[in-house]
Amino acid sequence: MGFPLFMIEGKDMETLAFQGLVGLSVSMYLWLLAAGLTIVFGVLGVLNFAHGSLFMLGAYFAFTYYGLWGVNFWLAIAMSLLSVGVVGYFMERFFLRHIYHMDHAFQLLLTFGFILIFDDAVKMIWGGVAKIPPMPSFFEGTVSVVGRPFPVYNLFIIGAGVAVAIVVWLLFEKTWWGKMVRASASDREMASAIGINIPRLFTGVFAFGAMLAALGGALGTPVRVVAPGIGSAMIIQAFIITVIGGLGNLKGAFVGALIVGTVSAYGILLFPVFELFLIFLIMAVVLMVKPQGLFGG
Amino acid sequence: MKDIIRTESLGKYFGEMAAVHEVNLRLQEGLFTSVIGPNGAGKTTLINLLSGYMLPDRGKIYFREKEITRLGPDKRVKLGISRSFQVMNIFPRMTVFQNILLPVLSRLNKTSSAFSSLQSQKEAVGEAEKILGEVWLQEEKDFPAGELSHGDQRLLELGIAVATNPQVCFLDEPSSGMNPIERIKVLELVKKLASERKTTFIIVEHDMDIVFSLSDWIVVMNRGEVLAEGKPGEIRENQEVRDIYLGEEI
Amino acid sequence: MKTRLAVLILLFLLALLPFYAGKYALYVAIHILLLSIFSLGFNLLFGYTGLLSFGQAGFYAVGAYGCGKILLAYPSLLAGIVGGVLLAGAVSLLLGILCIRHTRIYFSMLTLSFGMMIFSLAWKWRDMTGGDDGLVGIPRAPLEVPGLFKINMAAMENYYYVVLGFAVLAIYLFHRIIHSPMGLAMQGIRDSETRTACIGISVQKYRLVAFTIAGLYAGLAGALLPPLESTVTPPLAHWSHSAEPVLATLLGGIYAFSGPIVGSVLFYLLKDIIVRFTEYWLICLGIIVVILVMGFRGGVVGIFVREGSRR
Amino acid sequence: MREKRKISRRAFLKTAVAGIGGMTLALNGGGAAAQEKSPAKPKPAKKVLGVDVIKVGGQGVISGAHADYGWQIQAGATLAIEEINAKGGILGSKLELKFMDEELKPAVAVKNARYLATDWGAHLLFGVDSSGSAMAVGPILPELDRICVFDHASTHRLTEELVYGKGIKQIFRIAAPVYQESNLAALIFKEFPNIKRWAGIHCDYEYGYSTWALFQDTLKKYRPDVEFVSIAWAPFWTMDFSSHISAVMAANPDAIHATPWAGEGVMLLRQALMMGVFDKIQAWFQCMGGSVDLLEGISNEVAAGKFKDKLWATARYIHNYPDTPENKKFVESFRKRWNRFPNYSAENAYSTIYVFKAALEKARSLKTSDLIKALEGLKIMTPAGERYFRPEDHQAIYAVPGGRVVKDPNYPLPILGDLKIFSPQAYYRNPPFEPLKMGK
Repeated sequence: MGFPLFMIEGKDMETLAFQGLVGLSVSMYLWLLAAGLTIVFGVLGVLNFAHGSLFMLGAYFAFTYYGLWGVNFWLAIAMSLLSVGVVGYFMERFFLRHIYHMDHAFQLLLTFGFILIFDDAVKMIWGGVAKIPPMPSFFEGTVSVVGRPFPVYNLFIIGAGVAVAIVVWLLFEKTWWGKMVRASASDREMASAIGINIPRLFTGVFAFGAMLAALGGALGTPVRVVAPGIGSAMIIQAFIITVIGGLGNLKGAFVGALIVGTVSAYGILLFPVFELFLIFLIMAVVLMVKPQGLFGG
Repeated sequence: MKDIIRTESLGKYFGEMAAVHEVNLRLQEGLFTSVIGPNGAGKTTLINLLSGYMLPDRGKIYFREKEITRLGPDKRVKLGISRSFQVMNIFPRMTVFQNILLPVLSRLNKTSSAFSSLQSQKEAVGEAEKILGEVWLQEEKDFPAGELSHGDQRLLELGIAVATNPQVCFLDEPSSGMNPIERIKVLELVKKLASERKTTFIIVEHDMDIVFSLSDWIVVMNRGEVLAEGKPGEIRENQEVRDIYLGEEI
Repeated sequence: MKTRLAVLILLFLLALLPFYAGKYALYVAIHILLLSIFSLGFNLLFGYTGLLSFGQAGFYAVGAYGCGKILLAYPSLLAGIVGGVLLAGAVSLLLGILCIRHTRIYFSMLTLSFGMMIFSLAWKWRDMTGGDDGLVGIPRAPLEVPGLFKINMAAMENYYYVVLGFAVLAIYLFHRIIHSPMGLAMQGIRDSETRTACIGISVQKYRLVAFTIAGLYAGLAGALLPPLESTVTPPLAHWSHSAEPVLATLLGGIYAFSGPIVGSVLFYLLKDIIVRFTEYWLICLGIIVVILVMGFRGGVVGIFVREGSRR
Repeated sequence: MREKRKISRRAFLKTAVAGIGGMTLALNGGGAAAQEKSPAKPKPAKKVLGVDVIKVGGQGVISGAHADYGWQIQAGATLAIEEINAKGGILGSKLELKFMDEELKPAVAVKNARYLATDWGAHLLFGVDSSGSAMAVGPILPELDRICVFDHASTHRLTEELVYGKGIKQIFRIAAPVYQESNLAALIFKEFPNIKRWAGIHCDYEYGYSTWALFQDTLKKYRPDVEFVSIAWAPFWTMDFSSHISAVMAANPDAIHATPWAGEGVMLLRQALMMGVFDKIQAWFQCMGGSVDLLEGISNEVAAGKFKDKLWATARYIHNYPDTPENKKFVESFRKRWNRFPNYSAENAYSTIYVFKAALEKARSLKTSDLIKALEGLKIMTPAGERYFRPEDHQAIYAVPGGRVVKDPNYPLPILGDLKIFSPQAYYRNPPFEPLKMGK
């Protein structure tokens, strides 16, 4: 009773299409995580290993506000974004700011240290037992896609992903703040020369990235459990996405998320045995062929 | 005299901007040559191309009539081409002595020996000591290079460049960031090394007085192209050169 | 001279360990020696060549699985260990060719993904690796050279001496390498890649050599594990295991020869002791890492010694 | 070179010394500890067992998404020890517990076992959540010369390969292994003629593989007509199951057999609800679904009847079965002590301590060999019912039912109703064992 490596046979178009849609929702969720990571790297030049931990914090805060204090769901999300934004502010202001000049290795290590700290910190505050937040009623129910039930929630996630993509694009392309950020990203000396307050700007950018991570964590709470370590479980995927797309490149991250989400969705359907392996393989191959990532360099 | 370096319509382009364009050079062995020109004239790019630090988009490079256009920097060093950098580029965490020892070991093809101690490399150690002397750094030999004064780091940079015992050596602003007295000292040292070591130096330098007093041959670049070349006298008389340097007293 | 004396004292104390230390202490000592070998190899890449690898656990696992498979098939300690090391060396050479073209973050990410590929292989290739249950019941085979000698390894004391022997050998060779011309070339690459290329040294060649040696050391540490634990499981290849030599080395100091060794001692004892008092040992470790990166990149050795703290 | 050498000399000297310091200090510490705490040489005392305190070393996962299991083990064992000590201990010796986190990492479990046995001086070992950890700890028990009662890890290989096959007699298991999730499920669902198409959503590791394989083998025996139409494997730490669910639903199964446990089980079931799975299928068998943390996690959904009584589950013990005084007393005192319901891992640990008690009183000695003799063939009444330690493979035999997950007014959290009870012999694998084939 072994399972064939490749199980395309007997998979009709509807099935493939539906799986694709599911994959899309997975992708969009991953994109929420990858976006902040990418922005922070693109502007500050720091690959934030602890980005997943900020995602986890977002989930914990959302759980506390919505699940424990019974705050309105949307308000709870907003509050958790702010809370994590503040955490991000302190992280940048008192730690990262002092290591921009350092070798990438040390930046990676510092943020790695924060993973260890955050994972245990939440365990101290919320306990080691997984928390199970209630599901807001308006997320229940399904819509029929190619004759199969597709969850409203997953539709919402797809919407949220697209919305974030648009907001981020507008923010960086159309606003004065965005222009300043891009200027400083491309040339710090020049930017500070024309009077941009780089340190404050960077703190802002990092806090913004942290809030994006928190958004992912918070929006996950209705269907996921909240437990220590969910962050470090996500971060590797986020890394793969950003590296595939080209570190620091938002378009790349978006495409990377689409690739990873879709591949894992179809992988489960078609290559049940090697799905885990597949994603790392893709990343390695991309790096081999295009060292700077699909959109990088 | 015969060419040591020759280029055919050499070109390097960054998007629209032509950093180096249609450069046909003949650098003759034994001539102390300076490359001058206003900022952004393409001097550093030219050196990067000739030393293999960058690969050209167009054209060919010959070393003693052997084509080296696509050769990597390490291969070119083996042929006898060496360089120094405008932005300080030494081994900051190694001692001054090791900074010199490494290129010497490289020239003697000893760097692949994994288990012999450095002290046991008698020949290399001897040579390194000698070079340290030539660049006036004996006292500082055991300092970590990163802790040297700017001037001494410049000397070290020079030392590293000559330690591979090159036939032709490109120096990119060897005296940048130094006061006038130091400059003269360094450039006279270069001149001395040139005569003692039978090395052909090609230097990029801003201080016109020094350039015109030291050089046997001067190449003037502007906007990526060679504007003029010739003996100091000829260049001084050249109207175009005067125009691009207008104001400055040549 | 003084150095020699200190080393001799250290060796003497280690050689007599079984006579004054308890069973568990001996077990801990073996693990510390393994971590030291693992970290030394890692630091040849990081501290001496400037490449931060997050995939060393992959090679550690290759060494461990290799040794385990051999011992299960043919119970001879030497065969197992040597086989494991060679296998790890071969794999690291192969992957090295693909990795050394990259530097900085891209190198770290590529090694991370290769390490995780090995992890998922260990997890999925169950006929070969036994899946997540791993290879079970690996014998601590006798140390024998057919026709020459045969020493029983049942007692952990005996195995301790085998590990100690390999560790001392590995550390000695490492000392030779980093003080050799090749070692200097690697440090050159770390300090300035461009400069090294422009004095006629092939950067990629020595990166590859460093990568392979690091793989061999990881493989040795890994190959020495199965006879001790009698089990090999996939988590050995997981990136979180790759982080251990990173932390140990950072703790000890990346610019000093002895950094990774001191770091391994501290790291292991620190964890072992903190764990007994609190389940929150990670946060302590995290704080230590942050402090080290912010203030003491030379690590503990660097604090002791001026040389270490040089940037 | 000279100056430089001096520097690095000093570097090496100091650090070397530091090294020795650290090493010897710690090792001596450990050594001393080992000497005085070594249970090998009993202190001169008139105690039957020769010691004032019997040291019990346990471990389980008390961190991460599965932390509740370790907590439950700890809670159950602690309760039993408090009860026993209150009654004057075992043969006059009190019990002392030390509990460690195995982090679901075999290497850590082995290290803990070694620490507990050789440094802390444990006389008896128990615990371990993950199969990998169990398979790693088992083989070193002879070297440690300790028995270990495994009360959660469920791989059949532990007893069939290591005890029955390799003859490692120090291993005992008090918890029902994967038979519970596979064979029992098969016995229940052979009675449902309309359920012909089965799909699986399983853990992408040994537990999932063997459960799914065994389930198929057994069900096929009784029901040649059933098909196994699709399978999705979920790696550890899967948090978004939507791809898995849609992948298996694509084959229009009548029922689904699933292993993801603890927090992952909760996520799987909630996401299945979201994707309208329970409108389409006739039944869902959630292995270990009778576990308290899972029941708590889906309590609201059960109360709201969202699963349409199609959710079936089992566990290695369920707080509402059997209806015996032992069980009532256990559940009550557990709730009084911890103000929560006991999980199967809690009952297993609680009973483990009482198994130790029975064995010690029978053997009147702490020697491993005596304890093994005492335990083989031991019959003992526990909250989960009477357990019998099969001499061949040291597996405890006892009956645990499966049933529908339902809400009961008498309980704050869901229970298993409509219980299907079989004699253990019916669904346990019995010696001689031949290894089971797992294509995957």
